[in-house]
Amino acid sequence: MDALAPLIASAINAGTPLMLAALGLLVNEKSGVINLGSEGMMLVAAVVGFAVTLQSDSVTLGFMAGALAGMTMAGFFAWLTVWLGANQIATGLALSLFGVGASAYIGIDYVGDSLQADSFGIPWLQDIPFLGQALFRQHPMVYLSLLLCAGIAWFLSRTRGGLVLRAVGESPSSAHSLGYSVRRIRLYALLFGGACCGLAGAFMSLVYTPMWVEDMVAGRGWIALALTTFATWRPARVLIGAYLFGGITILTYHMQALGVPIASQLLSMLPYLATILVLVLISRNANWIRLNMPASLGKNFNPNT
Amino acid sequence: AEKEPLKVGFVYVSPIGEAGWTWQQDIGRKQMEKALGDKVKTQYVEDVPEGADAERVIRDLAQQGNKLIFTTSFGYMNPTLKVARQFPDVKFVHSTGYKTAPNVATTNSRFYEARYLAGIIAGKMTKSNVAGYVGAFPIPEVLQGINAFTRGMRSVNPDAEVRVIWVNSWFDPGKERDAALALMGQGADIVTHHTDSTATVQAAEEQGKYAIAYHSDMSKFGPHAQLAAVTHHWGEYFTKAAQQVLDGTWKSTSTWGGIKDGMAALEGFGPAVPDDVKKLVAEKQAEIVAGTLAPFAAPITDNQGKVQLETGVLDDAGLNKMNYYVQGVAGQLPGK
Amino acid sequence: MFRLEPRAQPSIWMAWFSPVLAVLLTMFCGLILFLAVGKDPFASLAVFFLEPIKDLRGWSEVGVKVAPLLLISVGLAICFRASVFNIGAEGQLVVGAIASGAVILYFDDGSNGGFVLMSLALVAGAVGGALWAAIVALLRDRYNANEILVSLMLVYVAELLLSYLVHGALMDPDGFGFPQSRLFSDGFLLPMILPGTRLHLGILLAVIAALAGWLYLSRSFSGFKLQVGGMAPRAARYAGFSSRRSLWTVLCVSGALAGLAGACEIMGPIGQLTPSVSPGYGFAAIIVAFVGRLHPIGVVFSSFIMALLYIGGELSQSRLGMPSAITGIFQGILLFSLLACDVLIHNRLRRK
Amino acid sequence: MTSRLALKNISKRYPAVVANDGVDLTVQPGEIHAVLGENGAGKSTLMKIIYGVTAPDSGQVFWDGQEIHVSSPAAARQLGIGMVFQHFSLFDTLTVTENIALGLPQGTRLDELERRIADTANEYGLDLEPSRHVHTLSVGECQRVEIVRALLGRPRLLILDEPTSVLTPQAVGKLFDTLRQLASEGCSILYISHKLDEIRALCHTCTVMRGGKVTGVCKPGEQTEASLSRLMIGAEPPVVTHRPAPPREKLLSVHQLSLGKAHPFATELSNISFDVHAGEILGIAGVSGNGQQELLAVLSGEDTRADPNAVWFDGQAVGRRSAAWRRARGMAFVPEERLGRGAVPELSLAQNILLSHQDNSTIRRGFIRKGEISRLAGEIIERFGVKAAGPQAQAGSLSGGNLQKYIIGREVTRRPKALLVAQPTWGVDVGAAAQIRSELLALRDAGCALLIISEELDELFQVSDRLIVIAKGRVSPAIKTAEADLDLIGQWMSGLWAGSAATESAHV
Ligand SMILES: Nc1ncnc2c1ncn2[C@@H]1O[C@H](COP(=O)(O)OP(=O)(O)OP(=O)(O)O)[C@@H](O)[C@H]1O
Ligand SMILES: Nc1ncnc2c1ncn2[C@@H]1O[C@H](COP(=O)(O)OP(=O)(O)OP(=O)(O)O)[C@@H](O)[C@H]1O
Ligand SMILES: [Mg+2]
Ligand SMILES: [Mg+2]
Repeated sequence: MDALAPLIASAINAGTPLMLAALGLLVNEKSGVINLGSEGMMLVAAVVGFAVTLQSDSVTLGFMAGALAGMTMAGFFAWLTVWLGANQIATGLALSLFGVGASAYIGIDYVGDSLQADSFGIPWLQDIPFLGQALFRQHPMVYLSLLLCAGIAWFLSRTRGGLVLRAVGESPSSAHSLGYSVRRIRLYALLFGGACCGLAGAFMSLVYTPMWVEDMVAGRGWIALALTTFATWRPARVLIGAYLFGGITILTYHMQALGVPIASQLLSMLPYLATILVLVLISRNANWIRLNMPASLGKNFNPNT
Repeated sequence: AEKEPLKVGFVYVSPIGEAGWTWQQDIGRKQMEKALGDKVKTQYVEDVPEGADAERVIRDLAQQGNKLIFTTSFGYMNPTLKVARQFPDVKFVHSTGYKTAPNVATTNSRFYEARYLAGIIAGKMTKSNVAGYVGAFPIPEVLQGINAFTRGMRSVNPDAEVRVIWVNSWFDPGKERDAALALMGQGADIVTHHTDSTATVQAAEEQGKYAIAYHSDMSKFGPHAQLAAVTHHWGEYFTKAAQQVLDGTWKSTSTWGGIKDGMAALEGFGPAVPDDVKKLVAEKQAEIVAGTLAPFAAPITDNQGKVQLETGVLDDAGLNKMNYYVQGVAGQLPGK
Repeated sequence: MFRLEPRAQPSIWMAWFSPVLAVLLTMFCGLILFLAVGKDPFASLAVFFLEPIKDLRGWSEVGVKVAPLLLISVGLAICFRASVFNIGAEGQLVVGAIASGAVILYFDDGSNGGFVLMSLALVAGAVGGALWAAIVALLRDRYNANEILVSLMLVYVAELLLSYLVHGALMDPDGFGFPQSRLFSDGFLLPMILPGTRLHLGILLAVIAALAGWLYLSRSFSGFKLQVGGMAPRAARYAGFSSRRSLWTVLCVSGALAGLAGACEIMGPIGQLTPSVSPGYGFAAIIVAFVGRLHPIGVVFSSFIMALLYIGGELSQSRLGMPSAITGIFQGILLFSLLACDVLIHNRLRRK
Repeated sequence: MTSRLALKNISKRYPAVVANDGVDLTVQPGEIHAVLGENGAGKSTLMKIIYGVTAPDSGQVFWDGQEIHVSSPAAARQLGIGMVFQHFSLFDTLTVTENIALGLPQGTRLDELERRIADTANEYGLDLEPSRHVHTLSVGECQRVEIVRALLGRPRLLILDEPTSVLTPQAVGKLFDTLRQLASEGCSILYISHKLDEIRALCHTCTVMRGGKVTGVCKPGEQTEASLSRLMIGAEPPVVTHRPAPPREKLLSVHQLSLGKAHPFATELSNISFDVHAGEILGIAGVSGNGQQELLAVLSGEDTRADPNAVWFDGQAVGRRSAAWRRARGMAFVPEERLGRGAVPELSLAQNILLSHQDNSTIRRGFIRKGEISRLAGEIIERFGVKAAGPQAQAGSLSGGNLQKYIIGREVTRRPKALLVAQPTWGVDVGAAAQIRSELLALRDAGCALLIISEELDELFQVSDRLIVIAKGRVSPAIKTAEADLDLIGQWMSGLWAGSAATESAHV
């Protein structure tokens, strides 16, 4: 079982971008907006973060640039959907498609460049046998993402801001008549979601691979979207789901290396099949979804009509 | 009077990037340009998907007056043949395929020879006696590499074992890295890859383990990790083919060049490789060039215990059909 | 500055004009883009929009691409009209290709083929795609699972399945272990519409599908029912239109059309099963459907424009040295432009 | 004395209508001021302007004599304006406390708020359980949440937009007591209604609106209902005559129908039984949210979870039959929501025919007979005097009353054996309401069995032959309309009828 500690470590590493993006999307969706553009935002953020880090030699700047790139794209999405009332599904898809093209275009000069892969560790803790290797040698962003998860959980359940956000997601018209600016709140939520997707994308290119290649997000933006439903819009469950998905992906590699005689293609299907399975299990209870899902999800609100 | 320069077209399967298969092809293109000067004029299209689109791109290159076209990925085989039928006076060279035509030649590199040498280094350097191999797809080309590597490794270290993870993609750094990490997590202290990115080498660098790079020298990405790089080189071949077309002596051939022909090499030795190992490798390489050592000489036993070759040396047909792991590779080839 | 003011009635004129405006806007963005990278903008734009159709072969190549795009997007238009967001057409295409490829490989003895077997292969493709989409319908119907996510996950599964099969059961035994099937013999290749080009029967099937789709949506009661379900689900329940039946109908129809597109691709320009049978037609068709206003006749035009963008992107690589990513950018801009222009259907611009 | 609130020349234009056209209004401290007007007169728009939800196009607002610009509801609350909305602005999945907190300034502590809610509720006799989720509350309780939310802001002007449409007559009385108490404490009250009797009972002053304009200001005590009505609609309300008719055979019966919730916000139905006879109108009274929607869904076939034997129609057990099946055999339905349920707003009137006429006359071999549906739509438009551009006009472009006439007409022309109608005249002006009621009576006389669900007791008394009351998912015994009176029905609406299980916990 020597392999268990690296498996856990890799699972956490692989789950982190999913969690970051899914947390942002969760906040989006709590405000009633579904943004299918996560894949595109992550890609653009990945390349922008990578480029900035290459130029500046600062991973922190890279993450900030990635977040900013995500926010810019989310802001554009917000303009189209929240202000101009464009269909959220179509706009999100456009954002994803555009992101794939734009990131490839921006990234042409960066393909093949690479960052120094550093190792990290929390002093003392990293030397604990087993646990040290499994948990305490991750990139700082991994721990930040955990803080973010706790922070969002606290924000949603304990603060007035969270209350307002939930209210807007449930009934924008009521929130409007109580004097809350639905569009502005949705914009903030979307920008936050964009920033999180940006961090997730930057994590991919700065920590996870660490390099830039076309289409490197490889569907993780979509998985993150599935995770929010999976988690019935609760941050703690996003964490579980993200690590679980990461864990299954990594597990399939370990199974191969151990010589499990199943075709690798079939093993690679596992994470997707598992996602479908969990979606099915979670969604089966329509009432449960109805109580947790932001009631206005996907519906535009226009205060002037 | 000055003759019109020969127009030469290239079709690449991925963006050129900075390392990997297409990168090496493009180096070859540039070497050819340099060698032949203004006798040739080159043009390339990158990132052409294998499938229905390839045919149009190849035909477009032919229509634009290219008289020699290199189609540098396996998936272009049938489109190349189709276009070749319509342009009998244009010469085509297809990489890694097996079908030829009067105006279609094929070419490939016997990089498995270099793989065998890399295996010797790995066998000498490993402490855990486990090496990890990140493979793209279980096709003969990749299996040749795995098996040659394993045989090389076991030739100096009979206890060594090779573990394989297939990532089902030529180019997905995230997956490649995760696979390399999983291999190292299972005890491999040397990893290598038959995929296109530098992720495996980088992962090894990060984990303080060793790596054998493929396609290109990746010491930039793993200055400590890279023990050596298995590489392939096309400049000479491209130049020769273009010169033949210019001279009117070009003939459809199947060229499969190894270390001797300069089409495959083991290079980029890392600082960790001791001199005696380097010396051993040099000796073995000389034997391969001289033809006295063959990576796939009998007996070849697969890892299920079945003897695949009893006498002699595995011929090209046997290499092309390879669908087994040799002894020393852990696990079962999926689907077998 | 300008201000948007809601219209009392949506403008019918704008509904038709907005796609045109969107294409113009896309071209304008293209001009800026080319200018930014230092190319002659008008010449570059001409490469994108005129070069692909400068001769008959060009038109035929556009047609080769229109065929799968149109087939899929007609299905998606019907699907989206019913508010069922199937975004996994790519997977349905792949499974359609697998099914029809398997049928061909089973029957193909090198000399047969012909109308009956070819029809069988096409039908197998359609059935394969429909079955793959039916999984989505089943999970949505029985377990309430979100169709966007399920259909998308199934794309990855389908692609891996294809990879598995061409590495195994469907691999060419004489193909030296390379992951592709035997080449289909001529009897199984779709006849060409224009001799000497690659324009195959698929385009005809696509146009027929578009006409049938239009007739279905605008004239048939069944089509009416599912549109009511999409526009006002409560009204549909009130009227007694079964939302389950429309869910199954639209998913099976769109799956079947995507599967048919897959079959046409392998029986047309590809001629065998390979690990990649589509350069993302299933996803591009989503844009095609929206740009075509979810109207089966509208998508004829939008799939033409999309095909033009694909080929234009390719040509701009070899002619202008632009990177291949340009195609994706143009596609994204086109859809964005349309979404923005559509605002004018329900609003008018007023000077502040 | 400076007036508390004065509006001068307020105008507000929407794309289709002028909702307020030069409106003046003055409210004194401690005054209960009614704003009276029929549906669409512009009352709610005016109130939203005062509360800062909507910005006026022009005009001035004075507060204690100072001109102000109310930029948002928060600013209005800051000034001391509280509002109870016509359509509640509550959030189902949040608790009562959280809902109330959302209407109070930032920095309100939730634990402290619970205490204040209890205090205020006690002070005005409005019981509330702060920790309950709103989706578990009855409509009356929801309104209490709204009122307490407004009162917690210590308002000096309280706006109530049609607060009584969801209350039983008894609860109305209690509300009036609370309002009088508030007014006596100096709070001004703006009371919106189109019910003449209420305004005469409660209000000191009354501003009457019609078509966005003020048509008069008066002391309601000094007016008769007829004179108020003339101000409001320009005429006296038309009369509908109801002729008694002998009962005929049983056509539709519900037998011990019990049904669990379909979703968390639904009402459970328990042990419901009643019969409807041919040639009779059975009225179902009750405060909305007591199971009317669920019952109608079971009867119409939109909800087929019921026991097959729980619903009988024309001699057949139909509990599990689909809506289309029932419709094909002579049932017809008019739901309370016109847009989005009774009609699809984006489709033409002709296309909307197909929602209920689904037979050979409109469909041939699976294809729509376009000419036929246009002809039918044209007929309905003409016969029922629907104001519309023609059969091709979008349903969404019609005004509420005209669309309701069209939908009723669409169902009536099918000559159904049984017609189920919910809120037939909700949001319809007085003239159109009278026309609709006459059509329903005519249908009854032609032998149809009608079931009418309504919150308007006046209406039910006007058209029904017999009445039952629905409360908390149960129904009362039937009573002949002639033998019923307002007090009794009001009591029943709280669930208090002889033998009812809910006698202990009913104070809606
Ligand atoms: N842009 C659009 N958005 C939404 N629905 C549309 C749009 N365009 C057409 N439709 C609807 O799609 C259906 C098919 O439209 P189509 O124009 O083909 O039919 P039609 O106008 O009824 O027939 P005809 O052209 O013979 O008059 C109709 O129900 C129409 O209302
Ligand atoms: N947001 C809006 N957009 C467009 N039109 C509106 C809007 N709000 C109200 N209207 C229109 O303005 C007019 C006045 O509406 P308002 O709600 O003020 O009437 P009301 O007197 O409150 O009627 P009711 O008795 O039905 O509540 C109506 O014709 C209505 O359709
Ligand atoms: Mg038409
Ligand atoms: Mg109102």
